[in-house]
Amino acid sequence: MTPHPANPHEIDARPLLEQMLLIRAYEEAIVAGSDAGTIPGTCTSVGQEAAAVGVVNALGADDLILTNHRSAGHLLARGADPGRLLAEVMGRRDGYCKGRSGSLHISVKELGVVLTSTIVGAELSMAPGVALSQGMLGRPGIVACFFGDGAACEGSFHESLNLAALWNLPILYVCENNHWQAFVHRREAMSREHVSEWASSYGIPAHTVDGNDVAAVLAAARVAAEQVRASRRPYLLETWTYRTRGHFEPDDQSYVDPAERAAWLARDPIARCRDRLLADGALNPSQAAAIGDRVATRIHAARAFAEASSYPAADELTRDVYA
Amino acid sequence: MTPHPANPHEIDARPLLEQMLLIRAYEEAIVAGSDAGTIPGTCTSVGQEAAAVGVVNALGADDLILTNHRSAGHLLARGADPGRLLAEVMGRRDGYCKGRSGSLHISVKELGVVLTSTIVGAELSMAPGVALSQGMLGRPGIVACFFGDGAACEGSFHESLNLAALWNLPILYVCENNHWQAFVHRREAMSREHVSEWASSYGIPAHTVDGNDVAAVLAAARVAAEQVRASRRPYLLETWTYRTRGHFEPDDQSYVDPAERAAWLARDPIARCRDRLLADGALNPSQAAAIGDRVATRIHAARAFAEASSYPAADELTRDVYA
Amino acid sequence: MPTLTLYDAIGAALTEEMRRDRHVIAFGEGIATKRHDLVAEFGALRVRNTPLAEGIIAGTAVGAAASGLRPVVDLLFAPFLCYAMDELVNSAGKLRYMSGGQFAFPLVTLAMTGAGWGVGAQHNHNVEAWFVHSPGLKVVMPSSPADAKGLLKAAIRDDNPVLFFIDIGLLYQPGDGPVADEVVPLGKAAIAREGSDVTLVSYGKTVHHCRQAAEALAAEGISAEVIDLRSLKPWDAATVLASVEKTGRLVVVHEANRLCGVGAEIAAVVAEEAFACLKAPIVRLGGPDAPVASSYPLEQAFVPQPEAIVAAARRLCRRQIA
Amino acid sequence: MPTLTLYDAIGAALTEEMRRDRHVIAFGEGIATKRHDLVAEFGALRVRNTPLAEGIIAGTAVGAAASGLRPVVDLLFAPFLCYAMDELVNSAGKLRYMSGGQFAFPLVTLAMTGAGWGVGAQHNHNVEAWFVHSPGLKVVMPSSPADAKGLLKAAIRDDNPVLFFIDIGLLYQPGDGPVADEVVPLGKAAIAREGSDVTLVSYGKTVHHCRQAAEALAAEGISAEVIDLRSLKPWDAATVLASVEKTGRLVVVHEANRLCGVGAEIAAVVAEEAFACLKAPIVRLGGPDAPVASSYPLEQAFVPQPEAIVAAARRLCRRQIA
Ligand SMILES: Cc1ncc(C[n+]2csc(CCOP(=O)(O)OP(=O)(O)O)c2C)c(N)n1
Ligand SMILES: Cc1ncc(C[n+]2csc(CCOP(=O)(O)OP(=O)(O)O)c2C)c(N)n1
Ligand SMILES: [Mg+2]
Ligand SMILES: [Mg+2]
Repeated sequence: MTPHPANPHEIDARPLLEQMLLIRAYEEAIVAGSDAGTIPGTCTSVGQEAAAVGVVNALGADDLILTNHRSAGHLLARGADPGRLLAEVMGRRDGYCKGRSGSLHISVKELGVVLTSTIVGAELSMAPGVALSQGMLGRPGIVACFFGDGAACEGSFHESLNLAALWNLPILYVCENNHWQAFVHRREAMSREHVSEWASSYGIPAHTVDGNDVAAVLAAARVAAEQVRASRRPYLLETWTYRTRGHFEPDDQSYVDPAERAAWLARDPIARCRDRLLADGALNPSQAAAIGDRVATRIHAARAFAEASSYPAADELTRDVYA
Repeated sequence: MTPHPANPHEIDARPLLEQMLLIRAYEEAIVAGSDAGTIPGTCTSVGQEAAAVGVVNALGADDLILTNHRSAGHLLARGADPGRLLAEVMGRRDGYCKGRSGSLHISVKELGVVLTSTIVGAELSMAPGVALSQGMLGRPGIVACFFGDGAACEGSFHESLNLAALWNLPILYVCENNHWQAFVHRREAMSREHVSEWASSYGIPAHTVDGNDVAAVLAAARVAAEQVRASRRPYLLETWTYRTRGHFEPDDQSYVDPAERAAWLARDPIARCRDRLLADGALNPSQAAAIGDRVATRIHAARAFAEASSYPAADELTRDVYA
Repeated sequence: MPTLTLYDAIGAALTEEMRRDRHVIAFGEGIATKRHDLVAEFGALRVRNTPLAEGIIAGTAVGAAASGLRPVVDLLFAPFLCYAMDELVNSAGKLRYMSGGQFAFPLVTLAMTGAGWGVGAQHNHNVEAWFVHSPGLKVVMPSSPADAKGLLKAAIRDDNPVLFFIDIGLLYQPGDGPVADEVVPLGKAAIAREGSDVTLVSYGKTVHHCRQAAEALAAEGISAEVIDLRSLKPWDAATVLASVEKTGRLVVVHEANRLCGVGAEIAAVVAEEAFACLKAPIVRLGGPDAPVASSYPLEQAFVPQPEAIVAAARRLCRRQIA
Repeated sequence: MPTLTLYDAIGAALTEEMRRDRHVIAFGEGIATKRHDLVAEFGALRVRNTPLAEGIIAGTAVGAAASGLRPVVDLLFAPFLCYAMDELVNSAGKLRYMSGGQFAFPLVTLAMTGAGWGVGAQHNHNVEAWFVHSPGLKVVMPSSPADAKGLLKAAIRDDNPVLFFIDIGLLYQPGDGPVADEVVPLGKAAIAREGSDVTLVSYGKTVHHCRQAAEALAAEGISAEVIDLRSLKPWDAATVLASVEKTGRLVVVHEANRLCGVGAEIAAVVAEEAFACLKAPIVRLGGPDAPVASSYPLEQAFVPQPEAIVAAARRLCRRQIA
């Protein structure tokens, strides 16, 4: 019995649209700041918002998330405060990690976003342990582990999936296959098209979903999460999407095939979602504008908050190294 | 066009039997010496001789071999001198590695046995580079990479197979699935029964053969090697076999299921080969006895040679560290 | 007092700590096979065999430690830590600090190393200095069963990742039995022998070489103080400095490569903080910059032996400062 | 002389060496994307992008090096070397010795590290001491574009595995253009400034901090000699010892964690071999035992700054030995 609709047509996509817009606006603010030299560059997830929002909205409050360097979508969809995130990106003391992380490894334990690492593949190596604790300590939540197609090329992918299958660990592996591994196209790096093809050989059920269709992602993620919850076994969901900005700001993307990028820009997840809602009559233009305003206000406030936050004091240099 | 018969029934197994007997006698000499305290313990391949002999005899002189800690079969089948091997095991200066290796990482470059490592999985990480050189330097030989079911659990397995498939590297991956990973049964370590199941997901052709039937192994390895040679692409051959002695001498095997072991002992590759040859009339008892004598003589001489060899001088401590 | 080996001492520490705290778990390649008494007492979930994959063993320990368990993982031999460096260094060592203190990593990694079994450089490579150099990690290396037990108990109770190195050469040598439940605090050296003319600092098997050297020196009328560091990080600078302030002479001895080894750190700290007391150059005896050969005589020659320690100490004590 | 950055210098060295020797190849995560001029000149087989998997990149380099090629691999940032430790340490560093000299491993590993980009401890971790401690490996870390070019050329021509560390903070700072084809031999330090009162030894970006400190000290009447190690293994002990014999005072400076860092080795060697010349304690300035924070002020505070070097040198020069 699925508590939520797993049929994309029954999903109310309006809150999802708002989350996606928040992510987009947040990352555009960072890009603008980075161009202006006031905010450090980041790995944005522009173009991938549906993949993050769809999956995170399929998770419950007890579930835990591991993510990586490209995490804005996961964090914001999970309810992180954009002000504290921006403060973190800017290295300020009110950031979620006291400014020590910067953008690449933001964890927010209070939201269940744990052990974020920018070492590609590290989320895969740590997820089994988190899932093991959930089981051994009798906690109900499952573990969602977000990683990229690049991470799937690291040995930790193999070791993690083998162990999770063997030990029956409740892990929802979510591969955001965005076609890029920094400056290398997945075609230059993977012997296979889909990461889901690799999962099957461990006996792990796997599915690839259109990662630019937020309702489809949410529906697929609900099915996947329910299966993990019920079976206490792993599942791999691959969200097929595209990184439409560069790897790390700034990036002129001179190495990107313009035709491929254009085709994906035409499938922008936010535009698709909004257009569908407008066409279905589930959203009218003034409601859409109101969402836009809310988002803009939040990002504005977030920037003000982050800018007002001071840098860590010098004695933070060696605090929290040891417990 | 296959230059050798790929049909097991057309294979002359007599030289293969002799090689297997040599390996067995060599390892039994080590076990006896180890029990007596005169030879250091080793990882024997007792019970797995057919897997080694079958594959090595399918290779040509130009082909290169990477192997691991359980290498006596590969080395002897390739023509290594048991005296120099034993000297190496005993840490003597006439060993193939001047006594510095001991039993666990014997390379014999002159025979094309390169870069042996006892780090489980290291042969998998180095094989692509050796194959790359073969291709870029215009050398004809393929690369045979021997590894265990345990090595297949290391991340290097995944990274190696993905790269070999992607870069079209002429590697014959040979997994000797002997059911054991030191003191852990493969069932406790692998989400799948067969390593060949993992290979398929890289688009690498794979096959599992009865590793205790030397003619079957040779036939399968010829097919596999020809395919690598012709396609210049990887292939994975899994030899299904069993480690009938312990992991490392001495080992009381108290952790081994006696029924499983007994079933495999009943399938001893040497007995099977000899019995079949005798039954077929391809070998008569006096020929069989003559083989046994030749083998015993060689091992006897080998022991004498190794014992006569002295230990390395103290100035060897730091020689050959840097080129 | 019962006699037991270092191997037994580790088993005893595990048993006591697993009894004391149900969050302590142990896994690794063959630990359930080799320590079946633990499986019998604590069950197949708390004591597990794993696939042959050091990275995921360590990574799983890191994830479990951050979320409520206290894992002890057996990674067998120190060179195999090479496959677990990301998990130990980049995850366990850094994610507490980098997350602003949100996580702690109470985990222990066991690894054997050192001469004794003739297994060569891919099993025998003393890399403890790597982890001393890396932030967020603690490092211990005992020289006796009693210390092994007490340090392992402390390591399991510590909220930080601890690398626990076991000297192969000492593993099956019987020693005094440790007292049940005795904890040896991390960061505290032991004065293995008191002396007044020269300080010999070491850890692991070379502590015994230092003791032997001290006896030989005593016969020559030279009184050597022997310090067993036990913990390499944090290391007990106060005890070493106090000794050097007394003796004015220091020989640091270990099996690991001299270059950037733990001995370099000790020598450097003494050269900075006890400079005024030094009556002679600081001498380090360590392994050469070479992999360890399997061949028995070469393996032994790799390790600083008592004779070399005696010679170094004698040289220092005979020397007058210009 | 043309002006070029360290990034350009590396490109120039690669170009010249690939022209000179057809066995030189380069691969890594994005090297063909970022250095498309190399692809254009040498083709897509000699300059290649790879999967995102440091272990197999390094392992492939090891295998290729042992069988006739001379690979240069770009592993991007030093902490990612954690995924390649087995290949670098256990294979490249040991298999020559362990095989009785049957193989050589002419390969170069590039990795960036150090403060400058605010990317935090998983990109910025100075681990060069690990490789100095490990046998069979050479280690370099230049402080200028000219040295980077000359050292990379030497590294490519060397028959041993060389770890080539690039200080992020220096990568895009323009410098004097190196002379075409000039090779800077491995193991030779440079005297960046002559002086007579105190020796400042460093490498990478802190060499520049030492130069600045030396200028400030000169204004106070203290003459500091600045030595740029350039090679960390082998390191040029002769040059350092000769300098300390002259000055009698030593400050070693680096960004890496002090504990068991390269500075510890230098201090220890000097405390042993130049003890009689020392007029004051040996001082080490290094990074704290902490991961590096991303936050700009903390990242900067991690690195020994000129003021601290000045203060240390001043203290040593004012001090009289009791
Ligand atoms: C072990 C490691 N290697 C390389 C990098 C540098 N790097 C950061 S992100 C990235 C690309 C990751 O690709 P993927 O896993 O597909 O995630 P994406 O960035 O596309 O979201 C690379 C190479 C790293 N951080 N860690
Ligand atoms: C990285 C690494 N981990 C662990 C070991 C210890 N060890 C040596 S052989 C072995 C078992 C290897 O199993 P498998 O790959 O199946 O080969 P087999 O011994 O069965 O031939 C183990 C665990 C090692 N040598 N290297
Ligand atoms: Mg990607
Ligand atoms: Mg096996």
